[in-house]
Amino acid sequence: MTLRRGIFLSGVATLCAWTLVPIWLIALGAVGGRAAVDSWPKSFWPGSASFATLGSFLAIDGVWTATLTSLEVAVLCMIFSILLGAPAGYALARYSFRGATAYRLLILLTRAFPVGILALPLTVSFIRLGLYDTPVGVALIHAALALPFAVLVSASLFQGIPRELEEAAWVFGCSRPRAFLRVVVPLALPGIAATAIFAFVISWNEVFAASVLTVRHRTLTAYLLAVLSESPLHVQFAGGLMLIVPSVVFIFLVRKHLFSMWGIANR
Amino acid sequence: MRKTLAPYLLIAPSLLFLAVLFLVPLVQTIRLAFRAGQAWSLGNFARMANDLNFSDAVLNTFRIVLIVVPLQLLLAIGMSLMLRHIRRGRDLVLWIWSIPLGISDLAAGLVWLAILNDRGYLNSALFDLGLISAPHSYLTYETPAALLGAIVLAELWRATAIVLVVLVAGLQLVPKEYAEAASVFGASPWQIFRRVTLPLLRPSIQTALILRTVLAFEMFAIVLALGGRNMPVLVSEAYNWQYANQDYGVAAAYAVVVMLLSLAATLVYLRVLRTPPEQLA
Amino acid sequence: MAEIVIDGIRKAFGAVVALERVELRVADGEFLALLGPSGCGKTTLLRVIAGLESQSEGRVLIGGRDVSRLPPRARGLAMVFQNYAVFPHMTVRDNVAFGLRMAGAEAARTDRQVRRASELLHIEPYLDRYPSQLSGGQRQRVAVARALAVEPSVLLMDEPLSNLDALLRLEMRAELKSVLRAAGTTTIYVTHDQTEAMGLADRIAVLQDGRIQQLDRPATIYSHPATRFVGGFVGSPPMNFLELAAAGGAVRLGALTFPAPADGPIVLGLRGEDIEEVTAGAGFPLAVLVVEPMGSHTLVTGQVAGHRMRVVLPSERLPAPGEDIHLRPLPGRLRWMDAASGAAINPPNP
Amino acid sequence: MNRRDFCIRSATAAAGALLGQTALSPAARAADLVWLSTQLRPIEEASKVRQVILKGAPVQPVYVVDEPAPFTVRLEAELKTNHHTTSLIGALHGELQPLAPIGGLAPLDDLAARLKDRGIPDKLMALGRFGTAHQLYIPWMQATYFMAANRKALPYLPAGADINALTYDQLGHWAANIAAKTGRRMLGFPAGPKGLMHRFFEGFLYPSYTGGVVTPFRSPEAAAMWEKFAAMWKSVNPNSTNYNFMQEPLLTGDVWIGFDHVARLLDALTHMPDQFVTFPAPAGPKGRAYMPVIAGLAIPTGAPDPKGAAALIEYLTQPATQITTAREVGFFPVVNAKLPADLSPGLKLAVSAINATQSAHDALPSLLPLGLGAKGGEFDKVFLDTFQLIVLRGGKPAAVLDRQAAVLRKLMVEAAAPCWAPDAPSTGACPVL
Repeated sequence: MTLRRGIFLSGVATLCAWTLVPIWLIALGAVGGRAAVDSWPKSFWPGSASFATLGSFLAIDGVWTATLTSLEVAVLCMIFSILLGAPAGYALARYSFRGATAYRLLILLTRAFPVGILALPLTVSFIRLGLYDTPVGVALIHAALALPFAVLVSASLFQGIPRELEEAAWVFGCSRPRAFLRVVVPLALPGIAATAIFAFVISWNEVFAASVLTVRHRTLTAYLLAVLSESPLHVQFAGGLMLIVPSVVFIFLVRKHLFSMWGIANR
Repeated sequence: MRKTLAPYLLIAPSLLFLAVLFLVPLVQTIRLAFRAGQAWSLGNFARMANDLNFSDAVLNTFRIVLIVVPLQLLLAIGMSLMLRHIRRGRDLVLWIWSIPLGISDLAAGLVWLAILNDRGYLNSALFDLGLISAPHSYLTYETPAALLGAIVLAELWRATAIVLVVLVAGLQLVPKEYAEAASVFGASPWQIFRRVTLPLLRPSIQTALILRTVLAFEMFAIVLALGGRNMPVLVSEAYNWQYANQDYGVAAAYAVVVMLLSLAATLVYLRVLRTPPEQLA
Repeated sequence: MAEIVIDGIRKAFGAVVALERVELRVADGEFLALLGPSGCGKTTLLRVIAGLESQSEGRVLIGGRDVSRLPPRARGLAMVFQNYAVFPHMTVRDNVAFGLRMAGAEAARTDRQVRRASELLHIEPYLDRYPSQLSGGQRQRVAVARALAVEPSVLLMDEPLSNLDALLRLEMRAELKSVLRAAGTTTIYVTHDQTEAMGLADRIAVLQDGRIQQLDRPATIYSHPATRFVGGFVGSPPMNFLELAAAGGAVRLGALTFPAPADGPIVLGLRGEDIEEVTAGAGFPLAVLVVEPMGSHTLVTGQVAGHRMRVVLPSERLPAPGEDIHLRPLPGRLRWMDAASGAAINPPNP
Repeated sequence: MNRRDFCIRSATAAAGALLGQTALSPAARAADLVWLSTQLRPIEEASKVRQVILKGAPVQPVYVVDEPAPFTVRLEAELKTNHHTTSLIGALHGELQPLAPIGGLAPLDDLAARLKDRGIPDKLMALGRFGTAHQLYIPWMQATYFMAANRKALPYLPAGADINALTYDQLGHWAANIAAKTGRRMLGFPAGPKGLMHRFFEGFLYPSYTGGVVTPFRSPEAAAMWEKFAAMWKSVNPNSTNYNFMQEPLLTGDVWIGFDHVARLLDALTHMPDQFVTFPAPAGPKGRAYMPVIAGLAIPTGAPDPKGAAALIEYLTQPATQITTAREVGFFPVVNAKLPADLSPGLKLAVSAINATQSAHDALPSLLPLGLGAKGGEFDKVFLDTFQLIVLRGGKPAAVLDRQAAVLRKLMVEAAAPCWAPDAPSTGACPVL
């Protein structure tokens, strides 16, 4: 029994290491600078740990701008997908209406397509509309990626809030919008926030559409793909670490909601 | 009257949005793929199919999807079952295991490049252990199997988390009583898993597989980071045609192929893994 | 003050008709129970009155005012929900004060009425807690207090006790009755539990398939069910029904002959306690199948003339299964029903 | 920051972006002079432009880089939509050329007159007129490709080989020698996704063996050349298809002999000047082909700030700026500017290789592809695909060349690009024989 427990626990530990060690290693590559990247064999501990590489990476022209663009795009994507998705989720959760099934199907259909690729033809119309190479343009296509998710998750969130709570508010003197604001919003807020952060992560990581739809106002991911591939390895590793750190933080922020979100988004 | 209109008003913005940013580009992609100049034509597809990388890209894409997706499913099922038995620190383990969820495929590619390049950490570890005397190459055109293995590793590392999260969420919806009932009636742990847990988890597995397969068809930054041009896949070719060759028609043809494959995979999963309505809890 | 008139309310969900032209008048200060099995339309009727559901036809009048087209907030009523619907993100105090605040009541009045309602329901110690820190019974009290705090002229209650365990339910029932009597609020109370309806209500409306089958005082509903359905739904054990054939104005059962109101097939309704045991040959025989000693009485299930029948005997009487016992109905307790329609034939005695 | 503030800010950001400006990213405020360049693109070079070369410029432009294909598309789009954001462009001769016939380049005759004293050779200035009466670009800087070798490789040089007059056969023997003696393949090419391998084929290998690029694409000489190159590839480090810049593997010692653009070798040379020797690319039967790289500065028609752009061109062609450019990024002056004697040893290595290349007795200049415009990417792809099919996948050269020739022919017709040197001049699209 204790042997089995030991095997079990070492399995868990191995899987944790499997996740964490690669991150540790790229962090080593990122802070070690050119000397560490060129060295052989490599040390698994930061010998001359300096954040100079990371610092000089941030000092490189364009990186900071791209980071800001990424933030801007991700925040816009977050806003678009929640503003558009939450009402639709509410409709799915609270009303039974003709076309609800068709709508759900459309939402599911978008999941079956690699939406990023749809950015290809958008280049032309975006140039015409003046959206090409703007953060809004990229945020729009990212919102299209995040929207189905936002709709389904918010629908399940609203479903999880008993209809009776809203009805009680109506009975006790609230109009529909007021009941929504006083009762539904406060209860759904943590989940909606988690959904928003997830939309943020989707946008932060998306590279294909962002690369295709921008030239100068690259998001960090697209910038790294296009420009850093012409750079030495240690700079690339610094870029990789830069991409990973926010993800780790975001997942930490939404960890409580991750599972309830996906749990119901299943159906 | 107002009451019946309300839901439509609520879904209208998202519907409009999806129409403009999903349906229109979808139609445009298909149109772009089938046009040459002003006429309808299969020229782009002929060009795509005649390209030297096309068959490789198709094969590589399928190889990656067919290896990665089942492995991920197995790994994620194993991890989600392990989670059930962790007594202390379950939340911490869960968080660690779901970190890759937020990591982009480009970043994952760079992570594994740091490990697998000639002077990388894998070779260093092997050297420290005395297993090799000089760096070994894994990512060259001469070592396609190792390169494929590297991509599979990186994908396993990055994208198993999403399967895990979907499955764990699904497991939470399966009441423990079912498994308890099965064990009372004498089922072994394996039998419980095989006969009770797995069937009840079917909707979650379906979701996870659809999600993962579609995303696996879409993957390209990881391949680009690790293999450069050594291992073309469908989307990296679409990217090349769009970006380096500036031929939107051929890029669109690739996009159509990827979409058809994704759609086909989704339909297969929906059909094969459907839960008969009479079995719904 | 607030009489409620339900005037020809009809409600259909697509092709499914939930309420079939219901007519109902609830007097000011009256406590009316809507009783029926699940799916009979009682909750739908309550929700139509509250304005949470729109009627397909008909009108709802409260205090002489037609509220049919008004949203719930404008109808001047309060409601207790089945799952209480106590807002989880507000303290008990905020919950109880919710209606008053929505109505824009001044602070002093809000305080006063919140205090009164919480005293009435003994929840003052919990006023600053959140609902998740309360037990089911306490939450239920909060829900009632929230409804009473607005001092409504009309109170609607939707199975408010169904989520409580048996003991708590009994306790809350008595408390509700005294609180509501004191408040003098016109109350409509939806329940599927006939003992709750019997114990609480001034009058009971029994619903089946979207129609009111009988509307009367509890005792009358019990003793003179208007239909075979009402007899079978109200009372524990339910009324026994024997399908018999009448000829020449009489029906024979064992050694007994009863005068029948009509000839041909007819249903005899008989409550299990409206019976006395007699010697063999003086009544009809009941072949005992199951004996359940209940403490206060003994419940005997047996077979008579091909029909299952449940009777109540004194607690010291414990017949053995397989034994025949002999029974005779108490005088004046026979109820006759039409075999085809199930409607009572002899008009109830006033 | 409270929520309302945040909402207002995001809304402003959205509105600003909708108007075609970016609220948060300072890269393209309307008032700024945008300088779009296809050269000095890698992140470190671009930083040097911004931080060193432009220090002391009369106008501080926004320096933006773009790859050649999107660069062309972008400028054509700006011209078509008459919505101009770019005031100054810096690109290779071949990348500027497609813009000339469509009126995309503003005449710079006055400016050219003002710059007379810079001493830009007439031959170079003439290139900037594209055969018209007007000066359409001002030469900016020049460069080429050459080879660098680690001194450790020198002992393995085949007997009788002069490193400054190497032939491809000798290079092959050299690499094979090293492979045989050390067991490691130490010759390297920049054949990675961002490498400039296609320039090796277009400007070095093909003309050296066939005397042309397009016309003799599928000639027997070409087939023989590929056969030899495939044989040589057996001694090439297999990581070559991942190398984008040869300075990296040269520095780490993964590769001893490498070919690349001067700007992509310079890092290795300046870091370890004592470790490396530099020499011209090898010669083939038709001569020692090399690709001179001329980059020019031009002002697009309708530029928002032509005055500022002209001032910048004047600044960038000053001898001092040209020397700084050479020091920092390894592109050499087009003006009469004596490189100072205190040049760093690394730069000296580069200069000597370039001089040796240009002054070789068998030198055969081979221009960058001309007149392909947006098809430039596909032109490069023809050569890379051919390389992949024959060298990496072992295809029969004759068959592969037949197939690829068809692709190339179609492309040349579509682009209607006439031949460029060393191919014989053509009327109409350059033929593939």
